Order: sequence, then structure tokens, then C-alpha cells
Amino acid sequence: MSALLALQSSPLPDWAAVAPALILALTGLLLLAIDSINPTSSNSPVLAGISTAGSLFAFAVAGWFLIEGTGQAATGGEISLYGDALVVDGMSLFFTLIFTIVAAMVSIASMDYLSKQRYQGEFYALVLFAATGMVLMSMSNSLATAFVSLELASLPSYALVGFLKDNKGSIEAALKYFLIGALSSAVFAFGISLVYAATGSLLFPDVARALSGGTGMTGVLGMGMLMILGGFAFKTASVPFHFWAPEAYEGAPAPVSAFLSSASKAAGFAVAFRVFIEAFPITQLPAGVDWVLAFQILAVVTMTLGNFAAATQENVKRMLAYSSIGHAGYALIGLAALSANGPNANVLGASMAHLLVYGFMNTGAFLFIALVEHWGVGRTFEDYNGLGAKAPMASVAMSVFMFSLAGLPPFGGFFSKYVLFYSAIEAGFWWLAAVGAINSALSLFYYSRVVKALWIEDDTSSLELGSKPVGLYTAILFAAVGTLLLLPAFRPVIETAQTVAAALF
Amino acid sequence: MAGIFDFVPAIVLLPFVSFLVALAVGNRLPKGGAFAGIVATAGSFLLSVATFFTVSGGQTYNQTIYTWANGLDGAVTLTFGLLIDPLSAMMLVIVTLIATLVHVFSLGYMNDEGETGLPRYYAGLGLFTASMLGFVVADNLLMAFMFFELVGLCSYLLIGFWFREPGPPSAAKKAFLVTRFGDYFFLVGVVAVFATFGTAAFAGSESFPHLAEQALHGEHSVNTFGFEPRTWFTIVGLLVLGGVVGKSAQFPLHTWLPDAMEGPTPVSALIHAATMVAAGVYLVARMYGFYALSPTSLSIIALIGGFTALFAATMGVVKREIKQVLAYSTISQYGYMMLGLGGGGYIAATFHLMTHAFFKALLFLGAGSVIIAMHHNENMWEMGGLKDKMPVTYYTFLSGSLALAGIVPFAGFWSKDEVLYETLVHGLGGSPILLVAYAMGLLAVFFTGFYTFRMVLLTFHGEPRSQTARDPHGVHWNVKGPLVVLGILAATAGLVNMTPVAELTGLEIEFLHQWLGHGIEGLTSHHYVELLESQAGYHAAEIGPIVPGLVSLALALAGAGLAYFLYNDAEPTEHTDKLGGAKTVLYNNYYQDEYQVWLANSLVQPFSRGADKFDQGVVDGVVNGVSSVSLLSGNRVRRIQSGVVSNYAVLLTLGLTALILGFGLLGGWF
Amino acid sequence: MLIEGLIAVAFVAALVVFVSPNEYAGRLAAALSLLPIVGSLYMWSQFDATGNALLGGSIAFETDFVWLTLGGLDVHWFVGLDGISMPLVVLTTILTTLAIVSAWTPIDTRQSQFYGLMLFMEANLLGVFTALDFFVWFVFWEAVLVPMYFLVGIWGGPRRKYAAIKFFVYTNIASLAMFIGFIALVFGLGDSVSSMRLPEIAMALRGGELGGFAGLDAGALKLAAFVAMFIGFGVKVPIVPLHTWLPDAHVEAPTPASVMLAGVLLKMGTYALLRFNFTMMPDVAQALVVPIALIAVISVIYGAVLALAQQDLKRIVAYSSVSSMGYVILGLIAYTTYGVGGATFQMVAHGLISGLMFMAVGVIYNTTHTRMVGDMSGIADRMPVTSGIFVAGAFGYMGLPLMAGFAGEFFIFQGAFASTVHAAMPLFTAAAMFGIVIVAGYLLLAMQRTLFGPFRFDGEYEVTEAAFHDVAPLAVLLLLVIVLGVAPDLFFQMIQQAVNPILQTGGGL
Amino acid sequence: MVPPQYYLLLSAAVFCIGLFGILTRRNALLFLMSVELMLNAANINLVAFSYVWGNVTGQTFGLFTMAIAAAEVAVGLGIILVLYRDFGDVDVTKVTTMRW
Amino acid sequence: MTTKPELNLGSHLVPGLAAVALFAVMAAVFLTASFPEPQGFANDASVVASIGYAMFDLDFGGISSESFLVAFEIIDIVLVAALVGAVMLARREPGTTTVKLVSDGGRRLRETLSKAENGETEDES
Repeated sequence: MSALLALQSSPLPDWAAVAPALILALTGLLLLAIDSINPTSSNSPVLAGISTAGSLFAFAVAGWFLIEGTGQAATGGEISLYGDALVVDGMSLFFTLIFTIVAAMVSIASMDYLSKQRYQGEFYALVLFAATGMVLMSMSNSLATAFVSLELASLPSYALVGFLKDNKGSIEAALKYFLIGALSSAVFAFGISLVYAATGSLLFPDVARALSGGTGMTGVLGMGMLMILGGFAFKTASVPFHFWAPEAYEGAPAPVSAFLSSASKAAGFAVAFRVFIEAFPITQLPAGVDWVLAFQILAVVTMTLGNFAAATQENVKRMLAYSSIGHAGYALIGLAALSANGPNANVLGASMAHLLVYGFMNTGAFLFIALVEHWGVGRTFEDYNGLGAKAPMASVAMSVFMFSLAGLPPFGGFFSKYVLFYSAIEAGFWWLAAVGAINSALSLFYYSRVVKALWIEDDTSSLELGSKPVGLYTAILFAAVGTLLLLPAFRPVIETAQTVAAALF
Repeated sequence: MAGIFDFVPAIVLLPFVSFLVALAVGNRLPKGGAFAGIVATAGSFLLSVATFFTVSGGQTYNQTIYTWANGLDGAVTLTFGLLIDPLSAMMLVIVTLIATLVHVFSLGYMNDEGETGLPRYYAGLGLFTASMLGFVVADNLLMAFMFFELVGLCSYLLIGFWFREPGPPSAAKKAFLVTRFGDYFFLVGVVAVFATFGTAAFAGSESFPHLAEQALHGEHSVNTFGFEPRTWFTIVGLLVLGGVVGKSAQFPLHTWLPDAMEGPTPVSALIHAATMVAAGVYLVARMYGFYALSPTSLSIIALIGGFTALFAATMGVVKREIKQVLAYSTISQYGYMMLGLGGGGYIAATFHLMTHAFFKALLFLGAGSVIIAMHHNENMWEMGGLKDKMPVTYYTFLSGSLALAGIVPFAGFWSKDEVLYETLVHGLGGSPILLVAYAMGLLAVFFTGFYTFRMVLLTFHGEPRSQTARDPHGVHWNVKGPLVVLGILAATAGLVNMTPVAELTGLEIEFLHQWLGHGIEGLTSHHYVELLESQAGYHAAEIGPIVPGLVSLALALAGAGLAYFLYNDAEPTEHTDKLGGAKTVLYNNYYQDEYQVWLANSLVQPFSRGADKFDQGVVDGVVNGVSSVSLLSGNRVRRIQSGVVSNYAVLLTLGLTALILGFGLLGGWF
Repeated sequence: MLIEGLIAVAFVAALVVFVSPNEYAGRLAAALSLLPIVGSLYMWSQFDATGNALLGGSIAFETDFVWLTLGGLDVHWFVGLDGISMPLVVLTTILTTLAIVSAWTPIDTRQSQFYGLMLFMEANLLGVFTALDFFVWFVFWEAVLVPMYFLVGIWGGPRRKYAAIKFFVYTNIASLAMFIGFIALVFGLGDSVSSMRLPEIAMALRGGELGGFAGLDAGALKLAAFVAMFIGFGVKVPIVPLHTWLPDAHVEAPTPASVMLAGVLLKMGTYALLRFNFTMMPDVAQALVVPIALIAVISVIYGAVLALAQQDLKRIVAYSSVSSMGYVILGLIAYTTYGVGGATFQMVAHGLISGLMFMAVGVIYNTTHTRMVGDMSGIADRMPVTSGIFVAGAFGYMGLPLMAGFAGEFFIFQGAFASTVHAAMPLFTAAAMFGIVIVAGYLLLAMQRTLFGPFRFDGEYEVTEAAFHDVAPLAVLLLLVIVLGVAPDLFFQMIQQAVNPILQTGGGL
Repeated sequence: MVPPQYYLLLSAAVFCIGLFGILTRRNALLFLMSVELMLNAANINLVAFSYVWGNVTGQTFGLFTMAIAAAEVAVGLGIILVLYRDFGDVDVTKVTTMRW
Repeated sequence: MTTKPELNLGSHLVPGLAAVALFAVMAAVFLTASFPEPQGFANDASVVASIGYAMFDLDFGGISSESFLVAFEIIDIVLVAALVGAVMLARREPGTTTVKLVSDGGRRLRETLSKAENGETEDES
């Protein structure tokens, strides 16, 4: 199986396909090394720069692979590594793009956000390790790898959430995130053990193969499946494993919130997609373990709960946290609208595309919160009143994020959300789209509250904003431009997503 | 050939140009644009006269001149065109003549009195005249409707001319609104005509009256919406009649007209004599070939006319203001015209339309002259004795009054008499319903005589009853001139059609009969008579015109005599007080205004407010309710997030358990 | 590429104005907005399309290339004009400029943002009327909401926040309903369509290619989709009972935004109804003729009755818009040349007239700072020119002949009365026509109480005649209204050409 | 030979005991310990079914689970430490500054 | 501080019923499932060695296994990350004070600061 790049005169070895993960991990180690050489220095720009550069490099490599067709049908199909425990294909590369670009934005934004903090080296290293874990999650082809890489993504995240050690909110967030996370990983592990009990293997293809012959342990398998689903639900902040999310996102340093709600969520979806499609293919499932139904329930409940709870928040960051739950619900449509003979690749691809766009707009939104926190403005809607006049550029960007999240044009979120609904309808699940539509309309209400505060409400405070932090501004504007451009340039995104999704089935 | 007909559009356009001129640069013109108006209307008048003579030479003109909306693929094409036949040619002359005179009179009434806003005034007059002329020459029902509406607009603008006072804007609103109510039916009628015939042309083989006639003969099939053709034509005719009732102030839509006296008096003259109010009757005459197909329509027209004539005349008896008396007389006289049309007297009605135009314009202008003299006090009880102070006004006014009362040989006698005669003849000839209308019309003659002379006597005779009456304001040539012209016409116009005389002498002096008897085929009075006989079943009884004429003359004289008896004192008393409760009823116009105001204020207003409450409360309430419920449930949902991590674990466990249990049950795991 | 140029010019103008200083923004925006006018007029002069763009007619200024592929269906960048959209494009460009000029006086804060948003909205509106691919159309359709939200929310009246969010969410829900309905329909067409291009979909639907989808058979799917889309577009129109966002939005919106809202945004709803429901599914529309005609009649009468009860001048005009748009629905359901063509014509006519009315109310408001009928009287004494135009506009609204409103309404009445889609259509028409009486009632009453009578004004502002640049847009609109009223064929010819193909399965001409 | 059910029941029991601890104890450290118990419940299955299926995949994975558990404990303890510093308590139910 | 564990039955145990319920469901599922005959390991095979080989993706083990090489590598980073995180969290900061969460939008903080500026004393409870 040679995933040789057609244009390469000297083909890269197969293992090079994991280069994005390697780059991220090595950058993390490099940062640790720098930090240990000079532990007292907190030279923000250098550390942030390295972290950003590493992420962007990984992004570039992944993008290059994707364009060249590495791991895709055109060049010989997916690349399996390490005894099939890892697999590099279009989907994993696609998700890698999300993780790395979010990591890059978060890194560059953290430069200003953390400028007065200690342990900056550790911070960036943890971000990169978590990103590594996410990349590996998307490449996992075995429940074991999935579990381990999920932990690799989670453990640094716990530490990152609690990064502001002397901030009670940060610690509370970290505690809740950790406790629910630990519980969820226990559930996940138990689920894996049950699936192993039912099939005798952990590799996705083997599990699928074992299932195709039928099993007497439907109940055990089903329970394992639901518990694995629980593990992913935790990662994606889906009901009923979502309880950590509002607090973790609210209490965490805003860049970390951005990272978690965009990249970490996407990672959860990446591995969930692969597990459920590769290991438990709909067409080969024994009767009585119809996980599609579970995802339908989860999708409806998650998007409804997230949006309804978000509607009445006073705190913008917490509102975004709930909205993030709501968006998890939308993305779940990708699994909920599958059917035996349906246009599954389109549905899944739409979900992936939504996650990519979401990566930009949601990261941008949280980074705007970071900017506001950096200025020392409060977190409630009232505190945002009149910011549009004081910081027009950033406020325009925030408005872009809000409208995009709400699914309004001319922003990327418009297309990604409607294509998602479109695919759901295409698959015949018009009622899923209808539920999504109701939620979407409600979400417009609370997203526009932010916009209203920024532009419409009169400024009541006399607070002077400080400097305009370069890193935060760069990241926010980058995200805004990305969000904007993803509308006209949606074609490569959706077509790539649907093509690589097709390879899974 | 560049005949006179090529200039017919100019008849309409000249006043329109004067409208534009007055509007645009009226401020900079001497007399606020009055001269532009006078020149324009006089020009129109001359052209009309020329047209009149051309038509009398036997020529007619029926030409489409502008395509308003060109229907593709077989859809109806909507056009503007000119239809010049004897009827419209006559009307053109009347309208332009009176418009010219009103313009001249306005110099005295408005300019000399130092009114402001004159450009607006003259612009309004110009547009009014133009609209009416456009209506007169219209060759199809749609065009007629459009100018009909423009006439309504102009009446609004002119009645409300003194907008800074509270009364005129209200009266203007009422005038437009009430006539709009009638026009609603008219518009439905127009649409129905298009839907039925695919055309709304008045004349020609493709005209809708002709098509209707053919449809009744079964020679042509039209869409009658499931009705019998004659029934449907009756419905359509009555719909159009709605507009007529509104504009011609027939019962029950007459209430706007007395209020319209709030406008400047020359405008009243224009409105009541030649333009707006006349438009309704003219419209019926214009499409008489259609109405003649339906005896039901004709009867209704006759009954409305007869009733209105009597009804309005009784109200005129008790009024104090000179213009109010004239207002009710207008309503009453148009009732006669309707009676004539409904009674099969097409020529008679047209005749009355013409004579009435002259004498009513005269009376209004005369009243205007009196009002100038009285410093805009219109109460007759404060006048008296003006006869000697303003002889020209008095004698011309008297001429008009005699015409109005129907005293031989003044114009009104001949025309009114013929109206009544025709009705009687057809009523006796087998349409007994017309006799009822006739009786009412006949009775109204008495009242007409009474109130007319009551007005004359109170105004001009006796002793002056107020300071201003003792020392009235003088009037100039620009007032007297029009009065004299009209005074002569009021006295003599009836001579063109002295049917009783013709009957007596056997002379061929019924010029109007001859005039209306020629012209475009299908629009002649001869054709109408045929239609009336063959379609409406109207047959003329064999009665001479002399006896009925004498009867009505006697009644008019009786009324006048009674007035003379009661009011020819130096210091007349308010005899109407003796009527007691009846006076109150009459003075309040049979509470017609009250019930219409009640309809508006106590029915429509509360209804609309109720609808508003419903809208705000229920329709919008549902919208806001959905939003409130959503937010409330959002508030409930977020309470799940209690902040206690142990609770989260519980909920998580419960959720997972429920999921497993549910799937287990569904999937049969147990 | 003319259409792209037109839209791009508006976008670029919006950007330029956004970054321009507040002092010059109004002038600059007005100057820049002349470019789209020139463009649209040029296009009008070069217009050569015949037939309906969706039904195989030739399309003017067409551009068509694949944008992206969604689940086997291509999304094209596909724009072009036919006789239905051309008049609306002209209307949009002209009204935008006039609205911008009318904003010079009332808008005194954050001007560059205001004018930028106006131009941004124009660009999107042009997109709505020119797009011929569903997704392209939908992008513009939704994008219009954004500037309107800000325009109402920032520069609006006291309850602007409530009104803005209500408008925003309400119309968005409607769009979503419509989206689901339409997409389900497209998938019901199966392989008979290969793209989201509206002509392709329309032809397939009319060709009877619809199959069952998602558990619904073809008939049920069509009906469900029709209803969903009717409701979705109906909110925008708005039809009773989905209208309650409109009065709030209008009352709170600043004058120029009201002008655009009433003048163009509402027409998006009827335009879409015509393009989608009535063009693509004439059979369903005709099957539902009774409910639709009833909705039309109720909208007309109910809207007018509500207007009668209002004290706020803007609210009066707002409710009367509901009433007027009811006529459009009536015309559409008639399926006759005059009905559908008249409805299209009425979109333009009502756009101009309602714009005129809102502007006139706005000019008075600029001076008096109140719009309540009871707060003033005799304004005509101090503001004769404005009042004069107000009166003229009001009569235009009442359907005075030789003004555009009459043409539109008469065409509709004529078309609807003669319609053969249902035996009761004449009755429905006659009932709806009664609106012309009520409209006269409330407008005359309002004018009598505010403009006429002895001058009385309790406020502390001095009431004087408005500035030239306030009155000029009114005069221009009035002129246009009269021109269109005298010569409706300016637009009605091309409208008929575009409309007649729709009717071929309908009730005839 | 012990039937596989028994192992499953055992592991389920261990899992639920751990869960019970999580649900009822308020002490963060006990919470942590309970999670360990739950992870070990998974290990019971893994080892047991490793024998059933005749491969060591399960057993090997069990080792990884333990390693992960250790790592989790490390991070968890770090968090609990800071928690104690900031809140002066390790009662998880008292940490409720953020809710709703 | 932790206290000596003691058996304290009370309402705080009620949530535990959820765990009991879960157990009941699990037990019901497990007891009704049918299992294949255990294959067992070959007698001569070394389980420990096989595990070792499995971890390094070497094919020498007597008992088959899937490869865990990549998991092993990942665990490496996991441990590094956990260590870094734990150390970072656990290190005691010299001379820092705890800041309360600014969940009220920082208003109270600002008020406190502004009052302090005005020389007022804040009565911290």
C-alpha cells in the first residue's frame, strides 16, 4: 500500500503520513526544552511564535497531503500504520486541518492573554500535546489508540483549564471538567471492554468483521457501544455528558475555551465518526443495536438543550459555552442522519464541513472574549455595551462570528449549517432539519444579543480600553476573514469533506 | 384631414396645462394664475364650440389615442380614446362654458377678496375642469372611471381649499369618502364589464352595450358567471350605478353634498352645475344602451331619482343658509335627471342636465355674489332687502330661481316637465312602478317652488335684517358678467326643446331631439327608444304633454305662491317653526348624516379598535407568547446546571442508564 | 457580467462608505449609489429577455458557472434577469438612492455605518432579484436581514431593540421553514434535476417529475412543500396572521429603513412567492385557491381595518402595507395575465408609493419629532410643500388613477375577477376591492387631523418647511409614481412576457 | 471453569460500586479513587475476555488503562491541590460559583 | 481536610440509587447474554512475553494480539503531558493571592477598587 505522492520524485515513506502529529508533538517537546533551559523566562512572543509556527507547519503539511491526495483513493487509499492501529486518510487529514488551525489561532492569541502569567512554556506545550492527541484521535483505527489518544487530548486540557491557578473560576472549571472527564473516560474504558468482550478485538475493521458474523452478545455489544458513545459525548459536549462544558468554558482562560470548544469537540467527532462507521457499520450491525437512533436522540436533545439554555444567559462566555453544546447537536446530525442506503457521505461531509467552519467562527468568538478579558471588561452582556464604538475592528469581527454561528450569510456558518440541514433532508430526515431550524432561529436571538450589546446599546461605563494586543487582534481578524471567505470558498471545503467522507463507507 | 377632432385632446389638455402652470409658477403670475386658467378654459370652450358645430354637421369621432396597457397573448388591452358624439359635444360646451365663467367669477370671489393660496386654487380648478372634460370625452368605461376618480380628487382639493379651518377638511374628506364608497361599486362594475365582455368601449360594434344586446339575442356569447345574461347585466349595471349614486349625490349617498358647501362658492358652482355631480348622470346617459337592456335597472334608477328629488326638496324647505338650500336643490334636481333616465326619458334627462347646468351655476354664482356682499355671511335670516342694492344679482338670480322652480318659460320648466312627462308616459304604458317615481317627482315640484321662492324672498326682499345687509359690499364686473351670461341662458336654454309647444303647434322645434337623434350608431336616442321597447318593455302611453305640463306648472306655482304668502314680509317670521318635530327632522336631514356618522364612529371605529386589540393581544400575543415560552423554558433548562458536580454525575448516570434501558428494551437485549 | 458588476459596485460602495468619515458619508453614499442606478437603467435599455427565466425563456445578462457541488447537485453562480426581476432591480436601485438622500436629515450619528449598511443592503437586494440558483438566491435572501437588523436596532425608535430582534428572528424562522420545504421538494425530484438552478427545478416540477420523498408521496410532498414555502414567504410579505413583526419594525425603524423595508423588502416575499410557489407548483396553488384567496382578502381588509385604528402615522402606513400586499397575493392566485402581471406591477408600484409615504411621514417627523396623529394639526400651514406631496402620495396609495397604484390594483382586480381558477374568484375580488374604501377612510382621516385644520403643535420644536434635500426625494418618487401610472406599459410589457408562460397550465389569460 | 457472565457481573459490580462512590461522596479524593475503581472494572473484563477470545489484546490494553489511570491521578491530584489552596476544602459540592 | 471514613447512611446516598439502577440494567443484560466457549491460551505460550511483543508490534508472541506500538508511543506523551500539567498545577506560587471569580462581570471587583481609591474601607466578610 503505497500512498506515494504522484508528483514526488522520491516518495516519502508511509510513516511520514503521521507527520502532522509528529510535528505537533515535537514542537511541544521543543517548547518544554526551551522552558527547561530557561525556566524563569516568560518570553511570550518567542514561545507563542514557536507554538504557532509548529501548528501552522502541521497545518501546511496536512493541507499539502490533502491536496496531493495522500491516503485517498486517488493514491491508493488509506495508509495504515502500526499494525492498523493508526490510519491516515482524507478524513483524518481534514480534521487535522481543524485542530492545527485552531491551535495556531489559540497560540498566537495566548501571547497577549498570558503575557503576565508564569509557566508559559508549559502552556504552549500542553496545547500542542493536546493537539497531538486530537490528531491521533482522528487517525485512530483501534479502540485502544482511540482511548489513549483521547486521554492525550484530555489530560493536558484539564491542566490548561486550570491554568490560572489563582483564579477560583479556573480551578473550579478544571475540577468539574476533570471529574466529569474521569468519569466519562471510565465509562468509555468500560465500554471498550464490553465491545472487546463481544467481539474479541479492538481494531475497527476486526470489530466490524466479528460483528458481520452475528453475535450472541447483542446486549453486551450494545451496552459497550452506548458507553463508547458516552466517551465521545463527553468529548463533544453532548447531552448527557455535557455538564462540564458550561463551567469549563466559562472558567477556563478564554483561549483554552476556544481550543476546547472548537478543536477538542471536533476531535471527539472525528473519532466518533470513524468508530461508528468503521467498527459498527450500519449495514453489518446485528439487530437491536441501532446506534443511529441513539445519535438522533442525542442530536435533538443536545441542540435543544444547548440553545434553550444559551438563550437566557447573562454571561457571554457562558452563552457561548451553551451555544457550543448546541452546535455539537448540529454536528451530531452527521451521524444521526445516516441510513443503510442513504447519502451517508454527504451527511457526514456536511457535518465535517460544519466543524471546520465552526473551528473558525467559534474560536474567533472565544478569542474575542479573551480580548475583552484582557481589557478587563466584564463578561456579561451589559458589560459589552458600546464596545463597538471603542473597538470597532474587533467588534465587527465578533459580529461576523455571531452571525456566522447563527447561520446568517454572508459568512461561512451560513453555508455549513444549511448544507448540514440540506444533507439531513437529502437523507430523508427532514424532521431533524426542522428541529435544527427551530433551534437555529432561537440561536439567532441570543447571538444577536451580543451584537446588540456591541453596537446598539449605549455605552454606560467609562472604562478605558487598554492597548490593542497584536496577537489577539491577529488571531481574531484571521478567524473573521476565514469565516467570511468560507462562504465564497465553500466549494473546496464541502467537496473535500464529502469526498473523504465517502471513503469511510 | 386635420379636422377639428384632432384638436379635441387640446380641450382636455388646455385646462391641464393651466393646472401645471398655476402649480409651478402661479406665485409669479398676476392673479395667482387666474388668467392662465381663463385663457385655457376659454380656449377649450372655443374648441368645444367648434367641435359642437362639426358634430352638428353630422360628423362623429371615435378614436383610440393612447394605449395604457397593452395586453399580450390575447389579454385585454386597456386604452384611452375619444368619443365625440352629440351627447359629449354638448356636454363639452356646457362644461367649458361654465368652467370659463367660474374662472372669471373667481377673480371677483377669490382674488378681490384677498384670499391666499390662489395658485393652488386655480390649479385645482384647472385640474378639475381637465378631469371632467377627460371624463366627458372618454370612449370607454375604464377611462371614464379614471377621470371620474380624478374629479373626486379635485373636489377634495377644492372643497378643502380653506384647510386652515376645521370645517372644510372634514367636508372634503366626507365628499371623497362617500363618493369613494360609491366608486367601489363602480370599480367592481368596470372590472365585471371587462370580465364579461373583454372590452369596455362605449361605442361601436365591439362596445359592451352592443355585445350585451347581442348576448341577449343569443348572437354572441359572453361570460355571465353563471347568471342569466339579463340578470347579470342588471347586476353589472347596478354596480356601475353605485358610482353614479355617489357622485350624483343620490339617496343614500347624498350626504356629502351639503357639507361640500364648505368649499369656495365658485367651486360649488362648478361641482354642482357642470362637473362632479353631473358626471354621474352623464355616465348613465353615456352607457344608456346598456341600462336600456334591463328594466330592473331602469326602475331602480327611476325610483332612486324620484325619491331623491322629493326627499332632498323637503329638506331644502327649512334651511337657513342660502348655499344649503341650493345644495339640497341640487340633490333634488339630479334626482329628476335620474328619474328621467330611469323613466325612459333619455333626451329629457339630458335636457335637464343641460338646463340645470346653466341655472344652477347661475344660482351658485348669484349666491356667491350675495355672499361677497354679505361679507361671507350665508345666513338668509340676516339678509333681506338686497334686491335694490344689487339689482344685477337679483334679476339674474331670479331668472335662475324661476328656472329651478320650473316656471314657464324658463329653462327648468321645459326640461323638468319633459322628465315628468316621459316617466308618466312610460309608467302608464305598462311599467306601473314608474308611476310611483313619477308621483314623488311631481310632489317634489311643489316643494321646489316653495323653497326656491322662500330663498329668493328671504334674501332679496323685505327689510335688511343685519348691518351688513344694509350696507353690502359691492361686486365687480367679473362677478356680474358671468351672472348675466348665465341669467340669459337660464331663461332661454329651455327653448331648444319645447316639447309641449311642438305638440301644440306641430313645429319641428325639438332641436335636442334632433340633436341626440343623430350621431354614432347605437348611441342615438332612436336606438335607445328601440331598446327600451324591445328589451325593457317600455311603451309610451298615448297622452299629450300639455296636461301633465300644466299640472306640474300648477304645483310649482302653488309652491311659489305659498312661499310668497308666508315670506313676503318686511320682517318674515320663521314659519318653519310651526312644523314642530317635523322641522327638527328635516333640519337634521332625516338624520341621514347621523346614521352615517354613527356607522363610522360607533361601528367602524370600535370595530377597528377591537381588531387592533385582537391583533395586539391575540395574533401578536401568540408570537410574543412563543418567545416568552421559549425563554422561560430556556430558563428552566439552564437550572439543570446546578453547579454541583455530584449532581452532574447523577444526571449523567441517569441519562446513560435511561439510554441503555431504552435501547435494551427496543433491541431486546434482555 | 453586468449583474455581477452591479452587485459588486454596491458592495464596494458599502465598504468605501463604511470607512469614510461621518461628515461626508451621506453625500458620498448618495453619489456612489447613483452608479447602480445608471447600471440598472442601462440594463433596462439593453434588456432583451423574453419569456420567463424559470420556464425556458431567454434570460438577459446571464452568467452561469458551477460554484460547488452538494450531494450530487451542483450549485451554480447563476444570475440573470427577466421581465419580472428587471423592474424590481430598477426599483431597488432608485429607491436606495432616494432613501439615502432622505436620511441626510434624520441620521445624525454613526453616519458612515448607516450609509454603508444601506448600500450593503442594496447589494444583497440586487442579488435576491437577480439570482437564479436557489443557494445563491438564498444567500442574498438571508443576508438582507443583517443590515436591516442594524438599521432598525441602532437608529430606530424607543422600542427598536424589541422590533429589531422580532423582525430578525421571525423572518429567519420563516426562511428556515421555506428552506426545508424547498429542499425536500428538490430531493423529491430525484435524478431529474442535476443542479439547484431554479429553471431546472421549475421545469422538472412542472413536467411532473416529482416523486415521493421521505415517506411522503409526490402529492403530499408537493402540498407540504407548498405550504411550508407559502408560510415562509408569507411572513416576509407579510400575510395575515403572520404580519405582526411588520408594524413594530416599521414604527421603530428610521425613515430610510422603513422606506427600504416597505419599498423593497416586502417585495422579496411576493417575488419569491411568484418565483417559487406560483411558478413551480401552479397545480397546488390552484388546488389551494380558496384558502389563499381568503388569506389575500383577509390581509386586505384586516390590514386596512387595523390601519383605521392607529394613531401613529407610520403604523397607519405599515398596516396599509399589509393591506396592499394582500392585493398582490390575490393577483398571484388569479393565474391570469392581468392578475399575476398586475401583482408584479403592484410590487413596483407599491414599492414607490409606500416609500413615498414613509418618507413623507419621516419628513414631518424630522420637524415635529412626533408621529402621533393627536399631537399636531394643521401642519400644512407650516409645511405646504411637504403636505402637498403627502396628500398626493396618499391619493396614490388610495389608488388614484394615473398614478402607479391604480394601475397595479386595477390590473389585479381585473385579472382576479376574470380568473377561472375558482368560481368564487369574482366574489373574493369584490370583497378585497372594498379595501380601496377603507384605505381612503384612514388616510383621509389621518390627513384631516394632522395636515389640516387650525395649526396646533404642542411640541417645543419649530415647525417649518423641510429642506430641499428632504423634499426632493419625495418629489422624485411622486414623479415616478405618476409616470408609471400614466404609462404602466413601461414595465407591464416585459412583465407580461415573463408572466404569461406561468399561466399555461393556469386559468388562461 | 467460571462462566464469562460472572466476570461481567463482577466488573459491573465494581463499576457500579465506583459509580456509587462518585455519586454519594463529596470528597474530591474519594471521587478520584472511585474513578480508579471504575477503570479497573474495565480491566476485569479485558483480562477475562482476553482468555475467552484467546488473544492478549485485552490484557495488553488493560496495562494501558492502568497507565492512563495513573496519569489521570497525577493531573487530578494537581487540580485537587490547587482546589484546596483556592477554596480551602476538597468538598466537590461546595465548588459552585458557576452554575446555570 | 479529609476525615476518617465513616458509615453515614442518609439522604446523601439517594443519588447512589442511580448506580444501583445501572447495575440492575447491566446485570439483566449480562445474565441474558450467551457467550462463546472460551478459547483459552495455549499452554506453552507465555502471556507476559506476548504482551511485551504486542506492545512493540513484534510478531514473536505465542498468543496473538493487536499491535499496541502506537498506543505505547502515545502513552509516552500522555505521561509527559500529565507530568507537566500536574507539576505546573501543583507548584506553589510564592506570594500570590487568590482572585475571586469575576462571574459578575468584574463589577464588584471594580467597585471594590474604586472604593479603595476613594479611601473607603471595604468590610470583607
